[in-house]
Amino acid sequence: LVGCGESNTPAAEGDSEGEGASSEVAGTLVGGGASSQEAAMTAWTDGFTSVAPDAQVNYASVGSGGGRDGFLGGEYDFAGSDAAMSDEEWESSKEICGPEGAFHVPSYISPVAVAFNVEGIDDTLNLDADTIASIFAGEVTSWDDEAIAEHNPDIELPSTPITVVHRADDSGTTENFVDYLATASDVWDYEVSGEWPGEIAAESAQQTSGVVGLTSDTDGAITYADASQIGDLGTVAVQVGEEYVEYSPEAASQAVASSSPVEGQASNNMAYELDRRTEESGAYPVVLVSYHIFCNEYPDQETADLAVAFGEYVLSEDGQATAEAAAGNAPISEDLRSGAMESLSAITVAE
Amino acid sequence: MSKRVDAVDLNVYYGDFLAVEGINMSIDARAVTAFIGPSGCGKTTFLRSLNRMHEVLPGARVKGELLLDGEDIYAPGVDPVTVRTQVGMVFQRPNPFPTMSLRENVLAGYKLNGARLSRSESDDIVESALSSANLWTEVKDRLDKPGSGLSGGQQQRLCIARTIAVKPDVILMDEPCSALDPISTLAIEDLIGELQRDYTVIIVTHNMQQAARVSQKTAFFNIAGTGKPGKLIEYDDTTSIFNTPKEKSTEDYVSGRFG
Amino acid sequence: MSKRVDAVDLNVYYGDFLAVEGINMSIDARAVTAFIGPSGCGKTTFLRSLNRMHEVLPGARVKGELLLDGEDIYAPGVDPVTVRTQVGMVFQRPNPFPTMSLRENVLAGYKLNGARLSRSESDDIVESALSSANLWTEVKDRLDKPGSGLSGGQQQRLCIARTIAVKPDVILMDEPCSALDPISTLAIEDLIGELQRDYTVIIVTHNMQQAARVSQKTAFFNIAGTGKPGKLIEYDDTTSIFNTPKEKSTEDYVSGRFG
Amino acid sequence: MTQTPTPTSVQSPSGPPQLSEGNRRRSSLTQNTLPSWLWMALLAAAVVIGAALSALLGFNLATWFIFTAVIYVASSYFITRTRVNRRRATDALWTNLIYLAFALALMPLVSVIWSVSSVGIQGLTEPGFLNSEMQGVTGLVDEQSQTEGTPVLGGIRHAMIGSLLITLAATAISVPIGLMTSIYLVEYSRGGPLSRAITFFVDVMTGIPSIVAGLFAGAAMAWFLSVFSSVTGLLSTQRSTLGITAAIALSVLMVPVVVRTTEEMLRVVPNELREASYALGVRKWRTILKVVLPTAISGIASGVTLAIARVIGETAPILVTAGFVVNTNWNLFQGWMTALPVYIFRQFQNPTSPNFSDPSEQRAWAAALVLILIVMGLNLFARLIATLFAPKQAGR
Amino acid sequence: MSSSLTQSDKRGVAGDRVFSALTVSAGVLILLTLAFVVLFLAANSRDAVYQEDQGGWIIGAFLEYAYPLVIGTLVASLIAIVLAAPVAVGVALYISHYAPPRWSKSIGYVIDLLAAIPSVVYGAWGMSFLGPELIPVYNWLHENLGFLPFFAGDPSQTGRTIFTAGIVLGVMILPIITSVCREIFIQTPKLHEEAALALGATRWEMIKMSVFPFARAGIISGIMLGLGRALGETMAVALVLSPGMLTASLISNGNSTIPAEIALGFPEAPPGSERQAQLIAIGLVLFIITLLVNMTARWIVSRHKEFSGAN
Ligand SMILES: Nc1ncnc2c1ncn2[C@@H]1O[C@H](COP(=O)(O)OP(=O)(O)OP(=O)(O)O)[C@@H](O)[C@H]1O
Ligand SMILES: Nc1ncnc2c1ncn2[C@@H]1O[C@H](COP(=O)(O)OP(=O)(O)OP(=O)(O)O)[C@@H](O)[C@H]1O
Ligand SMILES: [Mg+2]
Ligand SMILES: [Mg+2]
Ligand SMILES: O=P([O-])([O-])[O-]
Repeated sequence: LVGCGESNTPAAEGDSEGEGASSEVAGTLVGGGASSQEAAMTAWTDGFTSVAPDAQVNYASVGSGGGRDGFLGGEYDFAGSDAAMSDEEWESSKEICGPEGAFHVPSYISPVAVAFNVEGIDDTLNLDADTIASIFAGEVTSWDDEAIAEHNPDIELPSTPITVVHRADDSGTTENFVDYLATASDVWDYEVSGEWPGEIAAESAQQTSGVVGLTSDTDGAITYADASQIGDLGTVAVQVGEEYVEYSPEAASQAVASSSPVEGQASNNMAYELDRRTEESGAYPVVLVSYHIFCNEYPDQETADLAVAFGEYVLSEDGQATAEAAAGNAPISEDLRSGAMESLSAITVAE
Repeated sequence: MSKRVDAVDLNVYYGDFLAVEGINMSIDARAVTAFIGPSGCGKTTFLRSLNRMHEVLPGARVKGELLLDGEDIYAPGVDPVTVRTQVGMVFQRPNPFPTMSLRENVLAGYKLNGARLSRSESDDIVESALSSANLWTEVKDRLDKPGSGLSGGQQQRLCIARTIAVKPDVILMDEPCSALDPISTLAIEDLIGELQRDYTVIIVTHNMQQAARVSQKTAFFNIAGTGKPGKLIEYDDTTSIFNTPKEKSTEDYVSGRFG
Repeated sequence: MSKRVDAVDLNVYYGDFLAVEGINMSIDARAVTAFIGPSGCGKTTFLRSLNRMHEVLPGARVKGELLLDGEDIYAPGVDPVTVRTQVGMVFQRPNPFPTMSLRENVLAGYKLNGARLSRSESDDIVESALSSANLWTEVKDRLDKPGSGLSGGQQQRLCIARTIAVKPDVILMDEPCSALDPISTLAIEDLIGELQRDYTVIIVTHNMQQAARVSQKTAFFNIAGTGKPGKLIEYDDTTSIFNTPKEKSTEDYVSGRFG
Repeated sequence: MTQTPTPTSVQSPSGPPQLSEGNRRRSSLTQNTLPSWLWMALLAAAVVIGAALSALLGFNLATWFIFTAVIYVASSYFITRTRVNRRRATDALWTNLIYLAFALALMPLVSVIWSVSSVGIQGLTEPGFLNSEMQGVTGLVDEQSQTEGTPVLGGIRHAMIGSLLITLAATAISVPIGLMTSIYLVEYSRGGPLSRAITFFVDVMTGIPSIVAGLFAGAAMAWFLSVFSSVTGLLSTQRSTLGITAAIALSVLMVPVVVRTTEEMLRVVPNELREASYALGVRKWRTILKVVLPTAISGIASGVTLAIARVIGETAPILVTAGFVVNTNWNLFQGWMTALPVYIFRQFQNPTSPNFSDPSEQRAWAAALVLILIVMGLNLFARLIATLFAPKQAGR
Repeated sequence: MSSSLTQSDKRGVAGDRVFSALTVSAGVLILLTLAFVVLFLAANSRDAVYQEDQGGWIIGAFLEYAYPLVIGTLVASLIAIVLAAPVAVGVALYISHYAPPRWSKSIGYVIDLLAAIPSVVYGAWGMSFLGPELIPVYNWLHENLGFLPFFAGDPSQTGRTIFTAGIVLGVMILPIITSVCREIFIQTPKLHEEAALALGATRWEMIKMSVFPFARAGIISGIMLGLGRALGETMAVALVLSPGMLTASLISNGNSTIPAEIALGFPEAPPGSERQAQLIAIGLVLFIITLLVNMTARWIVSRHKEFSGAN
């Protein structure tokens, strides 16, 4: 029923069910960006070929910045990014994407887990933003510190020293996590960026797999990572309001739902200004929204069709399920999906 | 196929060091001219300037005129390669090409220039050149072996064969027999005698008897002292030089007991 | 300070190629022995086996005994380095160290012993070695220049100076005068005459007169044909070899017109 | 009694007597010779004492090795020094140190090869590893492999082809340029400003970080394409992410290695060979091609292999210039290409299935093993060429 | 044979001209490429030192950012070169002068294998094998030599230190230096080696007298090549190191190198941002470092030009 072949206003609102739905788009769509999307992207590009047998999607995981750079330079048809474009970037996107510029659609939401490996603590640990910030800032240095114990009266805490493990590469995960620390806690006063604050001496490793690996190998280590990839590590339930919330897809979606969209860019833009201080019950505020960035206007019909078809596939129930199964990503909520589908339908071909 | 060589006010330098000064001489075609003189007096240096090999060394240069059948080889526009195809040279230290077999060494003058030779042509050239240099019988069974596995004298004869194989007009030989036994020396001297019929031959030798035997004219070079340039002291018929030299120093030198 | 050298059934090989076969000879101490013979007959090869330089070439080896004052230098446990400090050598092709100055070249062997020489001591050594080799006056002003900027004959004399500077017991010289003019040749022959008083001297020469002039004993080597090994044909007092040789081939060779 | 000395016996560790300055009289060539069993015994003792000392610190192989080496080297030095003389001791010391250097160099080699092959061989033997691509291999497939033990799917055909094409193109660009430049430096320039500038900047080029080379090549290609299409009106839709762009990036990294190694090799070709050729009336360029280059060919071949080995393992510049795809692309001038190192890196860093990463890791190690084998093959090939042209051995 | 000296074989002359023109153009091409690289770096790094909204030039801030990286880069390369150069020269000598001649080729081949290993693999090896192995060593160094500033800080418990990175770099550049040295050592004229041996030199003395002087320029070239590689190596360092701020201690975590910083930062650097410019600007800084280091090396080589090896 998804007849998005020749028309530049793709039909399929909402429920493109994937199964059996076959699209006639053909050609190669190229994209690049966040490496964290790689596993999901592998599943999507693969799944997409079963929906649109003549189409191919290539994705180079050159990093969010590199992806946006390539996208703005006309190298890629779409970008995958862990961070939303800045306003300047959006301005410059008008060069290649027409007067409306480019826009974001969320491709998935990941809770960022605060994960640890401490012999003797098997359970979830309860912590508040201030304590987490103190730990990562290197001020709390032992697992049996008073600040930790306060939140976990039932747990026998060992005296293992804390080894903080952070991302060595600049990363969207770091940016979101640090943003959380900076907004939700009162003790974190480092600059917020994808780069870990240089003033803090700690261990580090490259990419999510690196920090998770290093943490798993080191007793007393704590890190932050995309929750889908933390394996057997213990995790922290974060204090929101009066309760402690463990990460979960629903909790993450709820945190996004309670946030406000970014203003001032394209009218169909779906980037979010995340509310880290949310007090909403059941929301997990340490989240990262991963976007796909598309043009509002493509130079030719083929690319426009491909972009719409691929974007819709990613957002389809089927696409989200595939990614969840293959890469463990949290699917996005119904509301968000239908909103995003609508945004995609605004894609046109330049005259 | 032979050419006359005339040097006019020739000075030869190594950088700033004047090694040979003010040479004026006229070397006959179809004749053998011998250069004699004490070690370090500039014989090699002068010889190398005759086919523009001197300038190959960094900083080395030549002033004056050097006429090959009346044409200045140092004139602007002269291609040193042309000069060298006409003026061949055998070096003081034998230098066969280590990457080549004996056969290829002899044919080097052709092969390196990209000449296409049929198998029989090249066989002929190799045999005749090696025979002239009195090396054929010694190496004919190992023509495909590397040129560096030869004794000192064999290497020197190989280099002679290589030079005469390309039939230049003028042949320069820097002490060609220094590493040779009497038999080979005899053969080379015979060769020189033959070459002289068609070519201009110039040889440097420390062996007075040899000079006396093979050359028609002899040039005596000398050096006044260390750091001074070498000079041409006397140049005349070989018999005159050895029997009635005009200069005292020539007489002293040739009457030395050795050779 | 001189040593006798005896070869017993000595065979010298290059890989599988037997270059010198069955040498039996006894070389006197404090005497000059000359090796003569046609090019390629194995003189250099045999000479190099006398101080274990031969084995430096890949695949080269020696069979038989070589006794230095009765001790086999090829016996197991003998260190070639010790042999070479006792048996010095001047090569057929002059080989000064190109990166060293003239002065350092002469002192090269001396420095090996780690002897700390005062400036004046080393000056003395350099001067006396270079003077013996008849090179002192030519180079005394440029002792700090590299050894490669010399003429062929100068390089050869430099190598002689370098070898005698360390005062070995036995001195091997492979055609030491081949690139030298008569004056230098005279000087080197004088030097050989002097050395003989204290050392065992063995020289290879193609110059019969030279052999006759400087040596007490002469060994004639010959080769039966190409690919055949070189052999010691006759070994006797120099006067006998040149005047009353026992072998026909010796007579043919020494009566050659040249040298 | 016979003896077949080889160059190694030029200096046997057993030391004969030595002249002291004043007294040059020696009675025997072998006097004071240290018997060869001594060194065996010494080594055995060093091994035992080393083990004991290491055990004191909590035994491990590394300390054992270090103690053994130190004890053996030091004691053989002192024994030679006291029983023979200082020169011989110095010689023995350096001989030991050089052997030690060799042993030291082998250690990381063995360790790395072990790391690679212990997992890699398993991966290499998976069906179709060399022969299939990554098309269709998603996290689900890997999850199945890891949890249910089904064969690990996915292969490196596309990456091997990509790597070979890109590297060949880079070699084809940089070897002629590098070789010609070094010929200019050695044979033509006479130390003028141009040659000094080239020498100098080539040196500087050796230190360009590879990622910078990639960024530069991408930018240069994009610029070139835009200029080209605005001038000719052709190729206006061509993008700069291409195999050939990666080849250019790699060339930037390769050229300095080629220039620098070949320059050194050409410089040691004796001048007398050039002179011999000139004297035969051979033109300079022919002399260079037929005399100088063949004489130096072995070194040049090593240099080129070194350069290839240097770039064939590059990751970042290829990823940013050639992209990353899951299937084979044979065309350097159209579309994206995957190279082996990029493949390896991505498999390590972003496993196809983040939570079931064993199959990815296995593929990565196996691909690394293949890459090593490829470079070895190229190396062997270069050496073959070198020996075909190399100077015939023998001679003094 | 031509009759006149100025009339020469036209094709031959053309061949010479073409060939020499080719060589010059190859050299010029390299210079041009390099000029473009510099231009590219300079043009893209402007924002790192000039920001309108921060009051113009911000060179001070940039230097503040860059100097720890410069030091880290130099330290890692220095460790690599200090470890690798002597071993590499030793191995090259082993192959050229010590190993049984029959085996030496194969042994050279084995060492070349080290060059065949891609840097990603070195990175993975350093990170997963070497680093952990070195932890006890670092602890020991800290306990026993802790009074030295380089061993002062808390020893890393993951082994991912600048010292480990230096060792990995050392292993990586070892085959480069070895290969260049080996080829040169083999070329040492037999004549000169024999000259030394005939004077009664031991093997080591012969090497000192004949081989080293002949190979001097080559050894330095090899080392410079290795150093260039060490300075510019990206991926291995990025994987092995646990980068952080500058510390004097070599065995604690911290320190970073320029290429690693670029590789780790560039993928996420927003297009056109100051961060991106900053990363490209440190690329330029690395360029300048390489320039200075090589100037020094060339200067050392040129001091002995007169006494050169060939002829
Ligand atoms: N490459 C060089 N650089 C500087 N000076 C040199 C060079 N070659 C030779 N000389 C000097 O030039 C002078 C003449 O040398 P040349 O080689 O011409 O002598 P020669 O007459 O051939 O001597 P010999 O008979 O010993 O070969 C000598 O003083 C020598 O030291
Ligand atoms: N490196 C080598 N490899 C193989 N064969 C060699 C080698 N050097 C010399 N030969 C051969 O060994 C034989 C003896 O050579 P040698 O150098 O001893 O002759 P020679 O008597 O010194 O001659 P000359 O008077 O010409 O110097 C010759 O046939 C020669 O070709
Ligand atoms: Mg001369
Ligand atoms: Mg000889
Ligand atoms: O998505 P990342 O940039 O954190 O890998």
